[in-house]
Amino acid sequence: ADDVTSIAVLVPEQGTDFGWNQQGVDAARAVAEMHDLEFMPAEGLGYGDVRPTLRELAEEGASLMIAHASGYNTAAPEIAAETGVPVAIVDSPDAIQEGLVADYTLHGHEGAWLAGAMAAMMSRSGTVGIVVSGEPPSWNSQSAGFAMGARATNPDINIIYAVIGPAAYGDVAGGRRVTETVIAAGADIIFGQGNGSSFGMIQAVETTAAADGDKVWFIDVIGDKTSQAASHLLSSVLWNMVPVYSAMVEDLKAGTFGTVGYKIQLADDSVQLLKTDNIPDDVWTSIMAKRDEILSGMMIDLITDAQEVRALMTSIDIGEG
Amino acid sequence: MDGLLSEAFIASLFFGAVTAGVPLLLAGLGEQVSEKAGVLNIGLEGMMLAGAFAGFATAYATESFLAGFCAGILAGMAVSLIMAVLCVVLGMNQIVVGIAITLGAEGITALLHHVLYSRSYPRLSRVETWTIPGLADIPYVGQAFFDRNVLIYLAFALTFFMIWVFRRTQAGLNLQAAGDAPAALDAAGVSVTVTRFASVLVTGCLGGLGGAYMATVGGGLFLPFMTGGAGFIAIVLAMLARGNPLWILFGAFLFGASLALTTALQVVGVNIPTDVIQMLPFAMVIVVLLLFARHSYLPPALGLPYQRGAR
Amino acid sequence: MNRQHPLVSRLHGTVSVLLPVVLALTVGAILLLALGKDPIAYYGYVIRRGLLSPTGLEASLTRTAPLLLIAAGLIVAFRSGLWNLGVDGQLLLAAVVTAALAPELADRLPSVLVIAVCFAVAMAVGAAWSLIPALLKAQFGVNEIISTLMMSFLGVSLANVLIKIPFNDPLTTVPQTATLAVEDRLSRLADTTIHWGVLLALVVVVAVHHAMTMTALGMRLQIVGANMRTAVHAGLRLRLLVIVAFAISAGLAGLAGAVDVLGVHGTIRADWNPAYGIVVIPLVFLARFNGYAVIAFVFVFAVLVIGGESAARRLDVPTYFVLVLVGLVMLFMAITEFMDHRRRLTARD
Amino acid sequence: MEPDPVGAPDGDAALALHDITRRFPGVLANDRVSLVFRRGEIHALLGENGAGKSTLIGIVSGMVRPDSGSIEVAGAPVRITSPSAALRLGIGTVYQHVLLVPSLTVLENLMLGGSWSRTLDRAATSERFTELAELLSFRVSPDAPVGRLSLGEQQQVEIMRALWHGELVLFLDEPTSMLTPQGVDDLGVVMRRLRDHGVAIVFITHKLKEASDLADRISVLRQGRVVGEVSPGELRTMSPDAIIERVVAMMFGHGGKAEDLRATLVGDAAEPQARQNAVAGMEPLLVLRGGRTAGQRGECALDGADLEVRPGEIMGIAGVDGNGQKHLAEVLAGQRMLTTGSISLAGREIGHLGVAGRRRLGVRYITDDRLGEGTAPRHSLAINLVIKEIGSPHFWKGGITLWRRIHDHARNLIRTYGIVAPSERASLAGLSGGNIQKVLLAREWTGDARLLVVSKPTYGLDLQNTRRARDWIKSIGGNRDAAIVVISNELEELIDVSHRIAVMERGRIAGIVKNRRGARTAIGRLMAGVGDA
Ligand SMILES: Nc1ncnc2c1ncn2[C@@H]1O[C@H](COP(=O)(O)OP(=O)(O)OP(=O)(O)O)[C@@H](O)[C@H]1O
Ligand SMILES: Nc1ncnc2c1ncn2[C@@H]1O[C@H](COP(=O)(O)OP(=O)(O)OP(=O)(O)O)[C@@H](O)[C@H]1O
Ligand SMILES: [Mg+2]
Ligand SMILES: [Mg+2]
Repeated sequence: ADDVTSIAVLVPEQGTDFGWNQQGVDAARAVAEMHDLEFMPAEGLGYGDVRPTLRELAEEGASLMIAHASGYNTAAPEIAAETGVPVAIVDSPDAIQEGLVADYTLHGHEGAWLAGAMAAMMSRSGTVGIVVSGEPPSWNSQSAGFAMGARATNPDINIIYAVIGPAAYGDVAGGRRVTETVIAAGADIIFGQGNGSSFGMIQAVETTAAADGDKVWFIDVIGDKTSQAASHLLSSVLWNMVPVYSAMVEDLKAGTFGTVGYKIQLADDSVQLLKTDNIPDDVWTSIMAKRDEILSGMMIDLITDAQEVRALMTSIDIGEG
Repeated sequence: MDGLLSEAFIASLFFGAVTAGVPLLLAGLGEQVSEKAGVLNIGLEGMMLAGAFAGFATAYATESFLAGFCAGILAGMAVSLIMAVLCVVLGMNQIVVGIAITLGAEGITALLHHVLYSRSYPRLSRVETWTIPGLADIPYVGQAFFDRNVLIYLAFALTFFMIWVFRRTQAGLNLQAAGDAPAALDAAGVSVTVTRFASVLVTGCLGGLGGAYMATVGGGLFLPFMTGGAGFIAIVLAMLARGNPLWILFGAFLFGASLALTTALQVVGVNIPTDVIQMLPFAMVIVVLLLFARHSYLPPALGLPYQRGAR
Repeated sequence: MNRQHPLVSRLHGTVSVLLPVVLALTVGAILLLALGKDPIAYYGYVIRRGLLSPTGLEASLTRTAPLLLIAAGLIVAFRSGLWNLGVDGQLLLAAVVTAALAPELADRLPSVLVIAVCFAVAMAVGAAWSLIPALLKAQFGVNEIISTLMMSFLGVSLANVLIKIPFNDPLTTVPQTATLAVEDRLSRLADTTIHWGVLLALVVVVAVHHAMTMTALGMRLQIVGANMRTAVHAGLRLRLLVIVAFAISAGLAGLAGAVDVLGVHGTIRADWNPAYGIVVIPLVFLARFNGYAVIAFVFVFAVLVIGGESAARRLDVPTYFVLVLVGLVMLFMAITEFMDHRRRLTARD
Repeated sequence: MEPDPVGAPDGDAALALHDITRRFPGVLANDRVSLVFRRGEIHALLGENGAGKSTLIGIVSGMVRPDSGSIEVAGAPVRITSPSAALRLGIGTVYQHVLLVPSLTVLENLMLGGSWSRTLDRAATSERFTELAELLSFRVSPDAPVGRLSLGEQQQVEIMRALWHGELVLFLDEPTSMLTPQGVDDLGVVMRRLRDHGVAIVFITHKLKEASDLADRISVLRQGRVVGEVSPGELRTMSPDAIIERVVAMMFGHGGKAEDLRATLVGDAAEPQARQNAVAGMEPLLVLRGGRTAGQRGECALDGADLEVRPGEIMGIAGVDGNGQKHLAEVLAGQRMLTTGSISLAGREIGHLGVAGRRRLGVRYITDDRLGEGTAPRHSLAINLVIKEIGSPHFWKGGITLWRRIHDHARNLIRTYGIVAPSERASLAGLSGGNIQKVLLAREWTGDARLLVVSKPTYGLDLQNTRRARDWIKSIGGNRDAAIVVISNELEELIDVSHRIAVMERGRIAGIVKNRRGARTAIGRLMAGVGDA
């Protein structure tokens, strides 16, 4: 693994979702340019068996294969072992192998925590909502982070959590329907995580007024949808995978690949809050203050289990109300 | 806490149930027509997707939902035309053609979306509604049922129109004969081919409309595969309805309600995996089958091509 | 009852497989041009990857294993006039149980036994999941299309619940079952990446084909398929036969799941549903329930998918195009098969 | 009352066929057929099974396309491309196999074919219905779902539909095969009445007696060709026997001799009498006591039926269709279980046994629903000939099918019973009505039976085949250890073959009559529900 000539990235959907898939592909492309490597994107591979594609990329001489979906983290190491081509996988810190398998865990929970704090400050109704189109670990960690941030800022805030469906990543109609319900339940800020379905959530936010008749804000994740939703987009927990990917390439060159796990974090700005014109300056400054607290050692615990995430949310027994 | 079970919240659940139920209702009513006539229109999902894309694209371009609905209808019928020609006129296998159509439509609409919208993700404005004075103010259900888009009222009306067609018109009689004993219909001097051809077009029309609804009123934008199997659920509804549109109405809103329920339980913080709640409607159907097993009935000639004089 | 000279009919066979592919490709080519891509290049890659390159061909063949086993089951069901459209649920449940069971057994039993047990259990699970539709059909004549579809939806959800709660592997953050070590999976043929499940699948399809056309059970089932009242009149044990046909069909779907897990995946992740049924069902119809034709159709399909995805990647065509291609090929296969059948009918005697 | 058909000049040709030819895989069904059907004339179309009669009717009714030839209606050349075209031309048809929608009621079936845009006018329809029902003296309920009617009743509905619009030409393909003697007479009256209204009536029958009684003109088909005609003049002058003599000669070539067939044509009761004494006073072989069954709405179930049949005895079951005959047959065969009552064969209780179990004891059942349950029409002739013995060592070794033996077996039966078919591998659906019936008989013909239940044994069979079938039944009756139950709505047939004749009425045995002279009247009285034997 001394000379690195090319970098491949595999994503389950087309890299045009202003989210998980697009960020992955764009970052890999950027890194390829930085270290001028051949760039080998493989998009829209779905969540099935990616072994054939991995083998093929290996044959074509990929020096590094980034399997950018938690669904690929069983197949990729196997093919790495089979072909000797190093792979990077997500969400499996324990799976790393020297020179062969690296893990990068994408948890924007710190950023989500700040987003939660911001939401708690700006919510007029004292109720905020989290809408997700599935429950993969990286989203769970951010849902949890958001909830904890909000609660830390305003202890008696209501946090509503709703999953559109088991794997409703592309279910726009569902995203819209669920978000409308959450808004009706009193939420005036929506923290939305979902690839395509995010646009359904945005649609709901744009077309539904909050209980007080005023605007509902949307906080997005991973990508920057300003170009699509400037009017209602409050912020976004931006992920920047460029540092991670380029670190991989460097370690590969240095022969230290697979010895450390990679993270995205506030510290190196690989996790950021998107600053939009919709955020009042005073809010922004106090959020930045909280960011410094985190950088100077305040721990945000990482929760990835769906059940635990749900346990964090406001719940009532049906009888009440 | 009182905010959570507020009237607005309950109302929005009804609202959501109706929103989710209407496309199933439209598509289901359509499928019921062709199933009555003996054509198992497995291509419904494809017709809905075509309708969804055409409906959105047109509504977005013309800024008119009505235009969108019409486009959806046309697209659905265009797709069903393939089905009609291959399966009704030529008598080819309905399941093969239906599934091929669905796969093709999924691919094409996704490609078109990729080319046209995957950079901008355009969305529609809020859909204009017809408020029915008085009724719209009924607590809880008023908004869900009486402050909606024209198309939703239309879908309800359609249910009862269909009942009338099946019970009272020659067309209804011909449809049933085409599905139960095509040779007998033929002998009576009514062309089985024409009858079935028409029925498939009706399915395409309503399936397309249902899809258009999903993309315009429902989602407000188009995404690949956004119908997510609604077509197949509609097919099952049509089969379960045993020729009675009322059962489709019931079934469609049962599904809608169970989706709303899924959300509701989560919102009030009940902690169970969504999959469990997802099972509800299907489990219910199985129970229904177990209870009313003896009454289940499908047209004997369902899925069988008809060829005159063939023994 | 095809009385043509074997060679002639085999010729027709190949023609009716190839011609539609060509027609479909032409339509696809137009689409590609519209996308501003070079069709020749695209198809070149499809063939090179799906058929000619060793690992590509291996991938195609490996992909056929579960499809063929499902198809074998469908041949039994369809020839018996039972439209078992619930294979996805049957497969997924069996796959999940296998995936949970195999790692447990792996370090207790010799791998031969592990595989044997897993196959048996998987078939049992699949068959069990078809029991309700079978009984409803046998007892009350409830249409099985509805009941099997419902059970399939149920099965898929249930499989997810199983993965997320009882069978969840605590070591992984993603909800999935424990992983079966690569060396414990179905051994591979020579130094290829093809596991022997592919051979098993081929054998099963051929066996089923002949069982249906050349044995007493096969004829009994075909009479049931022809007309249940006739079956009663002929003194056949209708209920038993219906249940048997369902059990075989669903059992083989279950086996397909086991082979897919033990041969390829080694684990099942939540929300994974390959939905093989939607492609296998039409292919089995296209083959008119003939095992050999099924093998041909399934192989063509596999090549198309493996090659198509690769070509899409190389030319930066969205993978959606593969769907379109499959749809087209299916459609045109149907058309030619239909014409071919017509011709054979009129040219009878 | 007979008007003078010669008075009808040839200009009155309602429908003329010229050189109609139609071939099917392996058969030439119609071979240059030329015929003229005249207004005010009842034209009987005769011919052996597979002669091509139904095909010809299919052609004029738009169901089957001719390969060549031309058709004229009222002197004008026409192309009949579809049933609706035929109906528009005033051609009404009663098909050989019932073509009705089982799920619809009688009225709804009669309403089929109205214009698309219209709403249903039940009032007008039921008016016309009662009117026709009067005319034909039919007693079907207009609101009964057709699926629940007996085959006989369904045929009545078919006839009504054919007459619905008051046709110019009326084709009836074996309309009487399902009717009771009374029904046949009634139909005769109707046909004459319509004839006198100037309708051209064409009817197919295998019963030469009906033909000679009713027809003003007789044409005979053989192997798709018109082989002869009996003109009105001849029909008036010749004696019935002479007519029959000629027709038989035409139908079967010079092979057929009317003497052998006379018994079939005019039932005679002398022979049964003889056998009657032979079997008298033996222990009953078959005993059915208090038989009750559960019937679906609209169908007639058994309601305390008692029946005893002695070894070697042939028990005929008479009665109007739909009085429980079907349930009786199914109960005996094991296709339907008794709700109460008992049934024993040779002293052994068999009520609990299924079809297979009873077949092993020698129970054989020949159903009258030959397409609905008797056969698997899409499968080959060969398969249909063995479906009742799947797994038997004759044709299966260790579960493996011995196709050669099955096909040899099929070729044998085809030869022995003169089944008209392209080959043993051809699908059964292609066969003519009578030939399908031959398959059902051939299947049960060999091997020895203890209890043979036959429903409408000669339904659709031509003379010679009818003869054979009846002889066969008699012969099994001749053999001492078999009991035979023959269900038929042809009194003549029962009188020909039976020793005793039971009359069924609303699910019971209304009475049993010894088959001797005068039996006919006794049965008539029982059917009418008066007196007992
Ligand atoms: N659709 C068909 N396919 C194949 N063969 C056919 C078809 N229709 C008729 N035939 C053949 O044509 C011949 C004439 O059949 P047709 O039904 O006209 O005889 P038929 O005179 O009505 O005999 P029957 O008195 O038994 O009804 C038969 O040999 C039959 O097998
Ligand atoms: N091909 C035939 N044509 C006409 N009648 C026949 C034919 N074959 C049998 N029969 C009638 O059946 C009677 C005997 O039946 P069959 O020829 O089967 O003899 P069998 O096999 O000894 O009878 P069984 O099987 O009842 O012992 C014959 O006397 C004849 O009346
Ligand atoms: Mg006939
Ligand atoms: Mg006949």
